[in-house]
Amino acid sequence: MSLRVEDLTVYYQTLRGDVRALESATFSLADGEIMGLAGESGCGKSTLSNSLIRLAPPMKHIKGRVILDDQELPIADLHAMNEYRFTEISVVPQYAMNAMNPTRKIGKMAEELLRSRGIDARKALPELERRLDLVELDHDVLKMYPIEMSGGMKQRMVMVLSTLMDPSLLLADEITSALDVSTQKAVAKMLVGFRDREIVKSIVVITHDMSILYQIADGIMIMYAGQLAEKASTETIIHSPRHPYTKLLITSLPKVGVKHDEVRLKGIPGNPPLLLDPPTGCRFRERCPLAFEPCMDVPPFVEIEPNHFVACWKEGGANA
Amino acid sequence: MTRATKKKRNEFLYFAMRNNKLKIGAVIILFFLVLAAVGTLLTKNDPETFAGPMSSPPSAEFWFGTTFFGQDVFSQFVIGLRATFLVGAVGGGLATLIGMLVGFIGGYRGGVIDEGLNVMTNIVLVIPTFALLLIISAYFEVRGLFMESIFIGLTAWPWAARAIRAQTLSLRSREFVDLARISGMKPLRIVFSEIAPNMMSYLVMAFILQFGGAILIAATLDFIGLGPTQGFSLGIMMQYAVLWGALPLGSWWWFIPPGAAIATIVGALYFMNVGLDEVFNPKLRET
Amino acid sequence: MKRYFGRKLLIYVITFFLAVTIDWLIPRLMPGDPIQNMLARAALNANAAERMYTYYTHAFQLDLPVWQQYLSFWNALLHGDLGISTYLFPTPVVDIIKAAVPFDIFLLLPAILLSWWAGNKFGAYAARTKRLDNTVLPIAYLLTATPYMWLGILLAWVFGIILGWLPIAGAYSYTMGTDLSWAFVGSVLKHWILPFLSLFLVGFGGWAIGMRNMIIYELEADYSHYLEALGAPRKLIRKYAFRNAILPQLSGLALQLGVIVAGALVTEVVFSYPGIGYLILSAIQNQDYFLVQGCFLFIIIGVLLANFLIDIAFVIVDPRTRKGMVGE
Amino acid sequence: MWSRNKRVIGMMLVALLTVGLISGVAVAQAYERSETLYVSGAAWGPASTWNPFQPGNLANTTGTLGFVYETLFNYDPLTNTMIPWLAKSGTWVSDNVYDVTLRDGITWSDGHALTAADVVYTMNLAKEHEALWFAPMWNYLVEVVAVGELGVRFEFTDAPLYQEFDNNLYNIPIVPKHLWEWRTEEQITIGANANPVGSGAYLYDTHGSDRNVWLRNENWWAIDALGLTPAPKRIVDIRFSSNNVALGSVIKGEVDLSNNFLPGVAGLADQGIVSTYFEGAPYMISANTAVLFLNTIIAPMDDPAFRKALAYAINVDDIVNVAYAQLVAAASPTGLLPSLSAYADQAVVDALGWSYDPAEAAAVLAAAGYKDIDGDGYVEAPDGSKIALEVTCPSGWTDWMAAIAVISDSCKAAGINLEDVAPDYGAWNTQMQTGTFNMTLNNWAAMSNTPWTLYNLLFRHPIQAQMQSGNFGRYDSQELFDLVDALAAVQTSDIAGMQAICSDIQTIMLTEVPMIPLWYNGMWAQFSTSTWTNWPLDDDNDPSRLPTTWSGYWQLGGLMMLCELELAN
Repeated sequence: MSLRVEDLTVYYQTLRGDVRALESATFSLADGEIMGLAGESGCGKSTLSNSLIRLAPPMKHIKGRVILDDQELPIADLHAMNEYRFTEISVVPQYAMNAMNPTRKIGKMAEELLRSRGIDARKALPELERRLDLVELDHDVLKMYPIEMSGGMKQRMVMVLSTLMDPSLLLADEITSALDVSTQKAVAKMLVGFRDREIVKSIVVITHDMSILYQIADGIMIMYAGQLAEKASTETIIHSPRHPYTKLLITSLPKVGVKHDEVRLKGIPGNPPLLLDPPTGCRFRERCPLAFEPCMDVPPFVEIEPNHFVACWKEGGANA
Repeated sequence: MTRATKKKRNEFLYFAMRNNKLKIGAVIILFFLVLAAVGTLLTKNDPETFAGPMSSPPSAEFWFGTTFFGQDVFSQFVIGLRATFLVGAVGGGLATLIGMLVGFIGGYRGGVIDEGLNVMTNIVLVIPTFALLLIISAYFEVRGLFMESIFIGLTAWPWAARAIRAQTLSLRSREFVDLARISGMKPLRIVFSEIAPNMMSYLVMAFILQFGGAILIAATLDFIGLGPTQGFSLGIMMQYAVLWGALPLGSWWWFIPPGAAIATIVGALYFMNVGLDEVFNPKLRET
Repeated sequence: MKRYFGRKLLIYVITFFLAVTIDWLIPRLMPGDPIQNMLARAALNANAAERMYTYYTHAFQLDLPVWQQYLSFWNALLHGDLGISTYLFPTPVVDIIKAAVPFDIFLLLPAILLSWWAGNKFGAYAARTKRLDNTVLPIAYLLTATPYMWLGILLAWVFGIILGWLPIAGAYSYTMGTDLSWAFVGSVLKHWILPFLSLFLVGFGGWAIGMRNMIIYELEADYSHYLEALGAPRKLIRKYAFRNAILPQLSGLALQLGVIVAGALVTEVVFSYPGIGYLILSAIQNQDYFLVQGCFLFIIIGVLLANFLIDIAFVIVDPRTRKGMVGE
Repeated sequence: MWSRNKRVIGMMLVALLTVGLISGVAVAQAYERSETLYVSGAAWGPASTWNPFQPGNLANTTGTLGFVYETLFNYDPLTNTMIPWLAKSGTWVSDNVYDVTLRDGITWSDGHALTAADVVYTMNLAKEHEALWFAPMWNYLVEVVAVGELGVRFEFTDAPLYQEFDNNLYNIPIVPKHLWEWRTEEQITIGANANPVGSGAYLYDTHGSDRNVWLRNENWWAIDALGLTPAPKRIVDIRFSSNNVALGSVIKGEVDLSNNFLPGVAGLADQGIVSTYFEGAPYMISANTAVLFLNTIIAPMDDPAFRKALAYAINVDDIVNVAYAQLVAAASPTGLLPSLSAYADQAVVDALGWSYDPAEAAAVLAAAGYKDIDGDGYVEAPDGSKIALEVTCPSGWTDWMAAIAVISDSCKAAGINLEDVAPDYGAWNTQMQTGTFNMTLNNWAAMSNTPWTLYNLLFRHPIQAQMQSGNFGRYDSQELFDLVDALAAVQTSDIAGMQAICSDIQTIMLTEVPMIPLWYNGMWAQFSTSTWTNWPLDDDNDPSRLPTTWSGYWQLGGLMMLCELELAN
C-alpha cells in the first residue's frame, strides 16, 4: 500500500468564512497504480492534490492524515514537508507551461534543483539524458530556455524534472488539458512509461478528461463538491458506475477527449452547490434524480464490492 | 449592479479598510489637502508682505518663522501646498488622460495606428523630457502655474500610455469585449464602457503615480527658477531660501517645511499606491 | 534579435533626428536675441553696439536663410562642431562640454549603478521579510519621494554647514591646482561625496521599492510555486525570483534615465558641481542658446547611448528578447 | 553574468574606498595660505577669454584688465583723481592735442620693453577694427603718433569728447604690439587670447570652471618705480554660484574678500563675523545707481505729473531697510553717486527734489486728474481709462526682485495699480531695448570720473528702434540731449563748466522726472580678517583703495588694496 489518505479535510479560509473544499476524504492507492481523479471544475480534486504536496494558506488543514509508504506526511507543516517533496512525492502542476523559470536554461535549472538535494548534477547527467530519451526530448533542450520549447515539450520536460528524484508518488494535475489531442496521447503514454520503468511507484492523474483516464488509469476516483463520490477500477467506473453522479457524468461525456475547461453536465439540472455553505448531507442531493430522505445525512464512502467504493445511500450502506 | 460585482466591491472596501499602507497614505494626503484648503484661514498674514521681524524662528505668531524679509513662512507654505496639489492634479491628470488615450487607441486598434503611437511613445520616453521642459519653460517669458502643469502633463504621459496599452491588449481578446464587438458597439464605446471600467484599479494607480511624479518635476523646475514667475510654490520657497542664504544664516525653518511636505505627500501617494495594489491584487496581500 | 535591434535602432534614429531638429530650433524660437544679449552686457556706445551686432550676427551665421542654417547645422554637427558659446565667448561649445563631461560621468555613473545595484539587493532582501518591510521600507518610500535638491540641501546643511565635515560646492578644493596628486584626488572625492549621496539615496529608495514589489509578484508566479512544490530551498526560489524581477528593473532603469538626468541637474546646481546639468542651467540663464543646444544634444546622445547599452544588457539577461520572441 | 557583475561592482567599491583612505592620510598639498588671497564675487561664469578688448565677457576673468593688461592712467573714484600709471604724465598741449609720456623701464612679462609703439598700436586697433568697443573714439580722433620711445601724441578734431576720452584713458588696455601685430581681425576682436602676456602686477596661472588663479609678477615695473608690491603671491578668484556657499565661506574665513551681494551681511557685520567698508549702514560704498526707467511713450508714463507722483509714491526706505536689509543707501534724485556729489546742484534738489511721501503722491495725482472712479482702490487716468502697470527686473536677481516687490506694494498703497513681474533675463533685456516695458530697473553706469557716464546712460540719443544701452524709456528732449553733448565736450579739468551744465540737466530732470533714481547699489564687499588685514575702511585716511575685485575696478583702486594688505598674525 503506497498511499493512504484518512479523513482528510481541507478548507479554504476566506473573508466570508471557510470554503469547505475537501471533506473527509479517505482512500488509498496501491503500489504501481495509476489512479485518475475526476470531477467537475471546483469539485476539490486540485485541492486534494495540492494538499498532498503543498498545503499553503489560504488552504487550511482541518483534520486527517496522509501516510505515504508507512510514513505519515506532515502535510500541515509547510516547512517540514520539504523533506518529502520532490523525493517522496512530486507534482506535474496544472501550470506546467509556466512552471519553468523563463530566464534560466533548462539544464541549469535541473542542475540547481538537484544540487539543492545534495546531488552532483554531473553524475546525474547520464540518467537525466536517459529520461529525456524516454520522453523523446533531444538532449539539447538542456541548453534551451523554456520559451524555445513548444507546449508539449515543456509538459514533458516538467515531467522529467519532477520525477528526477524517483518519487514514490507523482501527482499529475491536468497535464493534458493545454495540449492538442495527438500530444495528449503521447504525454499520457509517457506517464505510463514512468510507472512501468518504476521511476515513480504510483501516479494520481487529476483531470476532467475521462477519455485520457480510460487510456491510462488503472482506477478512477470521482469527486463531487468536495466529497468523494465513487472509486473503482477504470473498467468499472466507465461501464458499471454505481453513484448517480458518476452515471450522469459518464453518459454526458463527449466521445473524444474533452478539451474545454468547463465541463457542464447538461443532463443534470442545477449547479454544484457553493462550498462556502454547502448543504448538509449528500451534496449531490439537490440535483440527484434518486434523492430521498436519508440523503439529508452524509453518506459513508463504503466498499460495496472489492475495490469499489461508493458514497451513496442508494448503494451499499444500510439501504443497499 | 449584480450580486457578484457588489460583493466584489464590498470585498475591495473590506481590504481597503484593512490595508494600513492605504490608510496611512490617505490620512497624510487628506491632512495636507485640508491644510491647503483652510490653511490661509489659520494665518492673517499675506505671504508676500513683510509682516514680521526678519529671519525669526518659528513662534506662536509665525508658526514656521519668517523669511529673510520677515514674510510669514507658514502662509507661503499653505499657498505652496495648493500649488503642489494643483500641479499634481492637472499635470498628473493630463498625463494620465493622454496616456489613456494613446494606450487605449493603440492597444485596441492595433495595426499601423498602434505602431505609430508606439514609436511616438518610445520617442518621448527616450527624450530626457526634463531638459525639454527646461527649454520650453525658458521660452515663455512669463509663466503660470497652470501652464507649468500642462507642460508637465504633456511630457509625462508615455509611461502611463505604455502600461495602459499593455492592459488594453490583454483585455481586448476577452469574451465580454468580443461580445460587445459582435453586438455592433462602436470602438470608442467599447473602450470606455467595457475596457476602461475593467482596468479602473489600474488607471487609479497610474494617476496616483503621475500625480506624484508631476509634483516632483514641478518642484525641480521651480527650484531652479523656471517655475511660475509669480506667486509661491513649495519649490519656489526652497529656491528663495537658498538664494537668500538660509543655509549659512541658519534659517532652517525656511527650507525644511517645503521639502518635507513634498517628500511626505509624494511618499504617501506611493505608499497608497502599493496599498491599492494589494487591495486589487489578492496575490500580493500579506499572508 | 535582429528584429528587436532593428526596431530599437529605428526609434533611436527617429528620436535623434527629431531631437536635433528641436535642438536647432532652440535659438530660433527662444525669446530675445542671443547676440543682443551678449552685447548688452558690454554696455557699449550705441554706434559700436550696432557695428558689433552685425559683426557677430554674421559670425554666428544668423543672417543666412533658415533652410541653409538648418543644413549647415547638420553639417557642422556631423563634423563635431556645435558652434561657439556666447556666455563663455569665444569658447567652442564642444570644448565646454568636454570639460564638463568627466564630472558627469564621475558623479552619475557610480550613483546610477550603485543605487540600482544596492537598491535591488536591498529590495529583494526586504520583500516578504515582514520586519524589514514594515520598518525600513517606509524610509525608502520617503527617499524616493524626496526632491533631489531638498535632499541635497539637507545634506549640505547638516554635513557642510552644521558639522562642517564636507565641502558643499565645486568639484575640488579652491586651495589647490589640478595637478594629479593624492591630495587632489582626495579633494575630488570629498567634493563628490555629498552630491553622490543625494543622487544615490533617492535612487536607492526607488529601486528598493521597485524590487520589493517585483519580487513579491515573482514569488507568486507559477515557476516559484513549482519550485516550492518541489521543496526547493527558499534561497533558490528567491534567486530565481530575483533574476526575473531584475528584468523590469532593468527596463525601469532605461525609463528612469530622464528623471535621473533631471535629478543630476538640480543636484549639480545645489552643489555647484561643474557637470552638464549645471552648465545647461547657466546656459539657459545667460540665454546662451548655442550652449543650450550643445548640452541638450549631449544629454540626448547620452540617454540614447545608455538606453542602447541597456538594450544590449537586456538581450544578455533576458533570453526572450534574444530568441526574438518578444518584439520589444 | 550576475556574479561577475557583482564582482566588478565590488572591485569598484574597494577601489573607491582605498583611494578615499589614502587621500585621507595624505597631507593636503594646498596653496600656502599665507601667500594666497581668496576672493570671490566678481566672476559670474567660467573664465572664457583673456582678450582685454572684450569688456562684457571679461567679467569672468576679472584680472585680465588691471592684473595683466594695464591702462595709461588709473583713477580713484573716491577722490575723483586720475593717477598716472603706464603714463608718467598726460597733458593737453592745446584744445585738440594731448601728449602722453610713458614711464621708463616698463617691460612686458616676456621681457620686451613697453614703448610708445605699443600705445600707438593699441589706439590704432580701434581705427582699423570697428568692432572694438573704443572705436567711436576715432570719430573725433585724427591720429595717434609716437614721439620717440616714450612719447605719444593724440591729435583730435575740433570737437573732442573730453569726458569720454578721459574715461578711455583709464579703460583702454595697452597690448604688446610685438605679439599682436600678426593677429587676424578675428583674433584681435573676439579671440580668446589664452596665456596672455601683459605688463601688470599678476600673471595668468591657471583657471577652472569655478576659479581664476593669478600669480604675482615678481618683475612688475611698479615694484621699483612706485614702491608697490601686492601682498598676496597668489590670488584665487572663486566663482561661487550661490549665496549660500559664498556666505558660508566668508563666515569660515575660507574666502578673504567676497564681492558678492550677500543677504544678511549687515547682521554678520554687526556681530563682528565679517568686516565691511562702513561700520554701520549702508556698510557698502555706493557703486552705481539703480534707476527706475519709465516708458515715457506709453500713457500714463508720458505724463510728467504721473511720473512725479510715482517718485513720491515709492517707498525707498523699505527698499533700503527691508529688501536690502540696510546694505544700500537711498539715491539722490539726481542719480549721481556720492563720489560725484560735487556735480549735484543742491539748490535744484532742494527746490525740485522728492522723497517718499504718499500724501504728496496723492495730491499730485489728484491735481493732475487721476482719480479712483470705480472705487477699486486704484486711480484711473484723467480720461477715465483704467491703469494697470507692471514693474520688472530679471528673474533670479533676488535683491531687485525684492525691490520691485516693495515698489509695487508702495505704489498700490498710493493708489497706483502696479504689479511686480520678473521675466527671464533675455526677455527682460528685449523688453527693455525695444521699449515694450512699463517700468524697469537698470544700473548700467559704472563708477566714473564724470557725471557724463550716468547721463550718457540716462539720456542716450538719438532715440532708435532699439535702445541698446541707455534711455530705455525713450525720453525725448532735444534740449536735454544738447546739454549732455555739451557736457561731453567740456574739458574734465573745467569743473565749473561741468557743474553749470549738470545743473541745467538736473533742473530738467527733476522737473520732468523722465526716470527715477532710487538707490545706490553697493560695492558689495565683506571681508574676513582671519588671514589678511588692513582692508580698506571708511575711517582710513588713504582713500585710493577700493575693496573690490570687480572687473574693471582694479585700476580704480582695487590693485592698491592688494598692495596695502598685511598678513594677520
